[in-house]
Amino acid sequence: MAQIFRPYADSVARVVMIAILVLPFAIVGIAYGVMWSPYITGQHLTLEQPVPFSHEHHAGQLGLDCRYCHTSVEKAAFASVPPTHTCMTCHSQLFTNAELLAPVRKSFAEHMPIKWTRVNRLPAYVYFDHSIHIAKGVGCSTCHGRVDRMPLVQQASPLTMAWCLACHRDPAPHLRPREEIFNMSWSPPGDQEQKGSDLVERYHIRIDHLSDCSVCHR
Amino acid sequence: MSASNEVPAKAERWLQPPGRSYEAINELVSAPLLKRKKWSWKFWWIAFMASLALTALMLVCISWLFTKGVGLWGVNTTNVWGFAIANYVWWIGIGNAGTLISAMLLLMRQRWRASINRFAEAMTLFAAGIAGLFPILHLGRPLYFYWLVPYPNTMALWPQWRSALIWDFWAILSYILFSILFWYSGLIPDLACVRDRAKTPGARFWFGVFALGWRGSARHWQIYHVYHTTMACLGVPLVISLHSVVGLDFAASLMPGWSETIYPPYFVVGAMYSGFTMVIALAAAVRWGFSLQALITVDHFDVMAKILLAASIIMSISYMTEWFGAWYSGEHEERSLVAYEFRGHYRALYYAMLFCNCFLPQIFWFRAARRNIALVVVVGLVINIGMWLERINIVWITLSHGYAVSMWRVFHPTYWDYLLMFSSLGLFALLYLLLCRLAPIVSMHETRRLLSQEAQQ
Amino acid sequence: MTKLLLAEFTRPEAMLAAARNVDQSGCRLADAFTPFPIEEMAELLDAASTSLRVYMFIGGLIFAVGAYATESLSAVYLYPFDSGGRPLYSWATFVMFPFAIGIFGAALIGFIVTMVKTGLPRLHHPLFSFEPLERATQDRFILALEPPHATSLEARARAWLIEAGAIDVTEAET
Amino acid sequence: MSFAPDRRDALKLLAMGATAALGACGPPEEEIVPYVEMPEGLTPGVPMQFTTALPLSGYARGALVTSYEGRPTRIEGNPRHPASLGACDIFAQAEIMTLYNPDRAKAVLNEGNLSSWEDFEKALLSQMQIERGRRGSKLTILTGRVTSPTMVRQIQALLKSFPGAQWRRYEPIHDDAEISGATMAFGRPLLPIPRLDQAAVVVSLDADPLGPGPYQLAYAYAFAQKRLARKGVIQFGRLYAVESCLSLTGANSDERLALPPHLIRGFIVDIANRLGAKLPQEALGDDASRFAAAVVEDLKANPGHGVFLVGRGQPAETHALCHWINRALKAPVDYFPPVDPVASTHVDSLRGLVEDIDNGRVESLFIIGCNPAYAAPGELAVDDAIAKVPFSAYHGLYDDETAARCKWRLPLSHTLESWSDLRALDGAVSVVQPLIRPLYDTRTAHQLLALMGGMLSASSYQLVRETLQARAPRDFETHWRQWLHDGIIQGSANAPLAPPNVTLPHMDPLQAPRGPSLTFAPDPSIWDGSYANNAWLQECPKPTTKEVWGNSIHISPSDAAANDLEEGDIVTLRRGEHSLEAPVNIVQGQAAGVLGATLGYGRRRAGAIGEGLGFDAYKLMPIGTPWAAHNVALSRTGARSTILRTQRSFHLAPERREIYPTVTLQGFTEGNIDISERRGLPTLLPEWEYDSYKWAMSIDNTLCIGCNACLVACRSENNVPVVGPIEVSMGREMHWLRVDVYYRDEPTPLGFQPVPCMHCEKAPCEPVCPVEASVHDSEGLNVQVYNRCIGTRFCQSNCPYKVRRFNFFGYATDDVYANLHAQSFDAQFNPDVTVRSRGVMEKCTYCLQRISRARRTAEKENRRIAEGEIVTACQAACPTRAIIFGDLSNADGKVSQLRNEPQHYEMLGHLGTRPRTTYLAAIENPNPALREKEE
Repeated sequence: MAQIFRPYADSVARVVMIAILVLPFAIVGIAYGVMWSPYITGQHLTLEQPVPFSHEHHAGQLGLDCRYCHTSVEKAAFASVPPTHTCMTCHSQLFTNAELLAPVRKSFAEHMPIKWTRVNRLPAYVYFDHSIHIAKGVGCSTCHGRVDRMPLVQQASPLTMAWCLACHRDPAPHLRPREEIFNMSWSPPGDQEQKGSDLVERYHIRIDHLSDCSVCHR
Repeated sequence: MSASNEVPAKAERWLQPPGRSYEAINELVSAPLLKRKKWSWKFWWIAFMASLALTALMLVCISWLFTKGVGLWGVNTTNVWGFAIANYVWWIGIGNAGTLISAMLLLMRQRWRASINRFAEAMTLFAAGIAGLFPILHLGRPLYFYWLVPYPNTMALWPQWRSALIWDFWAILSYILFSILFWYSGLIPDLACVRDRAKTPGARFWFGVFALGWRGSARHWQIYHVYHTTMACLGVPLVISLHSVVGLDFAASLMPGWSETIYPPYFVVGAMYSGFTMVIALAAAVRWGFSLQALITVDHFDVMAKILLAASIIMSISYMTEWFGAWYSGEHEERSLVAYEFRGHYRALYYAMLFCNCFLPQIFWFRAARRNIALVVVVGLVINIGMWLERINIVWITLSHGYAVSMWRVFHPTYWDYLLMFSSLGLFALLYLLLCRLAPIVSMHETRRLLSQEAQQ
Repeated sequence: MTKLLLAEFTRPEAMLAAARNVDQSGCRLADAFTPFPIEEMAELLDAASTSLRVYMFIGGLIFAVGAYATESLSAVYLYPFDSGGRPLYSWATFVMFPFAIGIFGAALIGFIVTMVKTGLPRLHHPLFSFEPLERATQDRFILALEPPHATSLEARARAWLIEAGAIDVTEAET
Repeated sequence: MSFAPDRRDALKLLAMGATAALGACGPPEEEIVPYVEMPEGLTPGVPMQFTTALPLSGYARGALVTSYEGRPTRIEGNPRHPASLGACDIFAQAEIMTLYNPDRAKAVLNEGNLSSWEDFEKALLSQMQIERGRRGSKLTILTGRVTSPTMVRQIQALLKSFPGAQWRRYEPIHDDAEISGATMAFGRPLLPIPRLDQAAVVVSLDADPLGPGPYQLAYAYAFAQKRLARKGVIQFGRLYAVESCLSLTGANSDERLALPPHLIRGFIVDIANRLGAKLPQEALGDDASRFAAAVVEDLKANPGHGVFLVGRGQPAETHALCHWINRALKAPVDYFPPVDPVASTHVDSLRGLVEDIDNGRVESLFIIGCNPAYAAPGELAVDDAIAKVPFSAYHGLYDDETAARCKWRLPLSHTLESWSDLRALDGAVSVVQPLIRPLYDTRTAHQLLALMGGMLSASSYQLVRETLQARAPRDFETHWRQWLHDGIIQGSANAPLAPPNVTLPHMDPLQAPRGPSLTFAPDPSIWDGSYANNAWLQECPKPTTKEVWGNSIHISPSDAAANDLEEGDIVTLRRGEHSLEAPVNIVQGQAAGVLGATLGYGRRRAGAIGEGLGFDAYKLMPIGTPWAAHNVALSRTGARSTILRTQRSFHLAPERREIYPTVTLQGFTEGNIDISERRGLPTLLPEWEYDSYKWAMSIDNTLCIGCNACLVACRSENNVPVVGPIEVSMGREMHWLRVDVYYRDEPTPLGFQPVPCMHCEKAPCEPVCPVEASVHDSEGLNVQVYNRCIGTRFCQSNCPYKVRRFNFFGYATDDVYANLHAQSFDAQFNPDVTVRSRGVMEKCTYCLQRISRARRTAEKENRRIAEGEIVTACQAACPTRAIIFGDLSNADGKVSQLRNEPQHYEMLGHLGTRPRTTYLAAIENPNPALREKEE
């Protein structure tokens, strides 16, 4: 009787058997990594916009308040993207012939809206409300990052459910006084832990309620 | 075969290989795998093509189901469960018998199991796999079935562990994986035997790979034997827990007719009952198809028929316990449900079930009936139909006649329901037929051992 | 390289008888190759006791405890839900998953330990080169013996084996 | 995962100011489409509410319309309006579905070919030139009932400039007999409106004040005021119903008698005689005279608080006699001058038109907003007559049967797209204001009438303002704003007239019909057929039979047995040369010898939803007695069909009465309340702490009249999809809230019971869900997380109340019945509620979006949500206020108080589910005199 297999077959067989054991766990691990990656979350991706609007210039250098354009952010669920009219309040005077602004002038003249590409995108079954977050001391930069330093705006946070929940379960480290909401350069003070829990108290934040499914889904 | 190989025959009982030699067993079992040319495969091909067609049909059913949604079936707002759940319970019942035979009979030192346990285990594997398919097909969004698994995810969510469906999912998954290990570890020495008998390099290679280099060392046999018997010990509680959990899918609810403590044991017996009938049918088929009359004898059918008889009596007692329990509970909903079983929309199915499961098997009180293989097979199949009826009755009757009177509705199956049910039999047959050509269908090392033990008697 | 004598028997009884009295041949019992397990043979080889069940028990326990911990941790701490007013921690409903997965764990660990202890998979093994072993998986009962070093003694041993019922005695090396 | 179209799609649509289609399956990147210029006062995503009024048979019901970015999504009642009082009936709510209906007439058609308003204007001008030449002698305008002061003004102006012209008006559900009866009794047409809130004894003779109709909401509210039994407060009347077919009023009565129409006349004569009328006595059975005696007894015991009502099916003299009785009883009835400006009866008006056409007296015919080619007695053959007119123009919402017979088909603007004005039954005027720009190239009736008068570019807005100028000559703008804000012009309702003198009518002896009678009634779901193409209403179960997607011949069990008929058997009904085939439905409470049919089905041109359903009962409608055809021949065809129902079991075995217990008023006052309830059972489970709000609902079975307003409200608020007849036949439906009706072995049903989700504290559905899609929140809501649901359906199988609904198919988005695959329907979705995809379970959420909105508002203001701040959609629509929602943690809240009432019970409470939705058992007030004799 001759040998059917060469000696190295033993090693191959052992590797295969170990692989059968390890592979399922490896696949889950890799999938988990992929789910957190910008490829899925869209975090830090720069999207092409019809007009290369620079938040860095408008909010950072010119110091326009967020609410100048995002008018309903304190009142409604939607922060709202400004109507073309808002752009034209200045740009009917400034850079009136700039090539970059042609789509804005076209929109205004033809009364057709500019179609921006959405940057911060939540699924349709998530009901996010800007106004309540602002009322409870969550600042713009907490989720949107330093928009005043973004030439083209990017999604600063992963916007996954786990990310939302992290703050909903323990908001104190992320809260700031209402006066600081629109302050892009706010950073947590040394005693944020204490200040944060004071704010939880002051703003009547019911943490036990915040991880209810019904808070965001309906 | 040299005459010196003969084993002296004394108390012949379960095996009658020609010349009572080990080689005869080897030849009987391995010939279909190695000497294909000598074997007539006509019936195999007919059966294979038929089951292939049915499997194709099943794929069509599943594709269309995924395209259109579970609305294709007869499920409605009240009867949200239907054929899929009944099929699932039925298949999982069949899927339990193999392990019961292998494990429980092994522990009870029922030697006759040696010649039937291998294909019973294979039956288990395939049936459990098909059973596991049905709850997934039945989901509204089958794509997300993996949410039953606790895996790290960006939603920070976990399964809901109180649900009987979670228990079920894990019981089935554990059971399938366990059965694969059990079946495969039992197969290793036989694969080695086939490897060593094989002449062609291809056969030697593939059987060699899967035999893992088994060489029959006594040291290995010792470890192997311990492993195998321990697996048998573990298999019994696993299989009982599995079908108890299936019973709990219903019993852990509060619906009349479901919320009963008898459900888990009653389901286990029901599983054994329907599973044994399937084993009988397969035994007859294998015996005939591969001319294994020497290894699977009339005595086997006799003893299995006795088991059916015992099971039918337990089932009858279970039914009566249900009726009694309903009356004794004093709950009018429970009583009304029993009345509905006998007088409601599904009464014909209920009577048919009682006939199949309780009355017909009483024929096995007669020895002549038990030793008539054709009769045992036919009665077995009827019982199996009866067991399917039992499952559909369990699902339909309670859902159709629950607490909310205004929502009482009757289930009307669509042809998609029937097609999927029948085509799943095709997949089962296909897997089985493939197995017959790829792996030894009877455990050679265990029959050899039995032969040796019989010789010593 | 160890030299082995392979003594082929057709009946397990004959092989066992020879194995019991192997001292008379002057050989040392190295192993046996049989088509089905023969418990006494293991005793003769001093391989009767094995810790496999201990491993399986521990493996099963680890799986079960892991499952139970996953349940309790996720249901009580990681994301507690009010599910139908049931308590967050409810052992009665938490036992089914660990039970099933524990048994599977035991089976899996058992398989792995079996593989490790037997050294399988061993697709290439020196003994596979020797003709008689081919029938050890079919119908022959083979004793593997370490023969005495002296050639004369080896011949005597061979004779003794034939006398004990071996139909053939061949040499093999591992 | 796709829940498309989502709220942003909807936003996009509307921000562009158009409902034109956008690519639904777009690229993975989403767009944000802002306004070019932001409309004043608008915050994106924040709904606004506007008042308007919606007509039913011409009469206004006030409405509050919710609008998102200029897109109306939801209609609720205007609390200031006398005909809605804050509630909203099914027809008004379903107008949303009509507005966005893709089958609406969208363009001008000439002889079936695409044309334009400009072409029509040209043709019209030359035709009017001809008419002007003959002083309009061959010009006829046909309308439905017109109450709009502007339209009346315009038509009268036209009639002035064309003195020979005719104005015909025909409303299919008309009140000819009522008007004639009033004229007979008082010498002039008067409109009686009973004050049900002041009536201790109400006797309804074939009348259906609680049934569908333009004043249903007001009647139901008033009725509810006399149905109140609380600890310490009992205001409870007794309602008698004598009728042929089971109506909602009959279903809610305390004592009911089923009689064929001619015996009802005999019955009222008997009553009148007992009150001293001395009319020739008519034949009446023993049961009926005993009933009459009991009624009279009761009336005499409540002087000045008894009122008689007679339905439209009874002849004029019965109405006259009813007026006589009411005067004799000093009944609480107000008499109003009729709002309808046309004096002649509807049938005469239409018959006159047909005669005119046949005699060649009509060459120019304008039909505005009515469909006589379908909705008129078959004998009149109106459709053939219309086709004979040389110049005919049809101005309507749909390309319907009448449109098909006219030369010009002109698309009419929907009320929600129009400026107009309307009057309610009592004359109160509302301004109709548009909620959205016309979706298609449509015009209002005002614009058409102006066009006929030669005004080419009239604006409805200006016309309405001109009309109403007279009501506030000074400071008009302020008033105008006030009117728009209020939805009603305060003080515009007619003052009730002093009780007029009444004459006892002469009652000719009536001959009893030999064969069965066929009675006609408006359909409870689609009214006269004008709502036939409305899927919400087609799938709205008819209150007493739970039929959907069709109608049937109702037959009494005894007649069915006599004719060997089973439910679903198709019969032929023949009257003269007209016949129809229809399935029969055996209905308890139907008078023997009477077959009942509802109108509105068998539409030949209605649109994709409405065609091919049911049978057209108008075909057999006689001209003389339009509401009953006597001596109808009935024969079996041998064919069968299935009657589609959403409820199939109507009988509660005695031991199952715990689902719907009843208490007699006597028992209630004596404290003898046995509703055999088992609740508060011990549990092994620990108590769960709810430390904030505890939402709960209380439903008073006594007050529920079964009108389905809540059911349609829920559908509209929560984006609940329509599933269509095939799915219903499979036993599937999506109503989150169902209204159950149960019967007992008497002609009266036990009653109605709205069943939303119970929000059980120990919810059986939750622990069985493997993925936490069904869980509780910290306020005790049983929430369903659609995006987590994988569709095991374990929750529904374990729900004892069976209130969960499963998307077996993609009903909301892929299914043809929900949206006809038309993009325009997407605009109807409430953007605050997820549109559910295929394969997920859904159910009542207690209008979670409203709770969430209130919670966010309150939290922003650092306060608790106030009592009554959250009103669920079903609660808002309910005309009798049977549904109360609130916070249980507030011990003084309404819900908490109702839980302490003695008749309070938990449905199936013995299962230990601890439902948050609980009930108040139905209280009945039977007449002991009638009950004693039975026993």
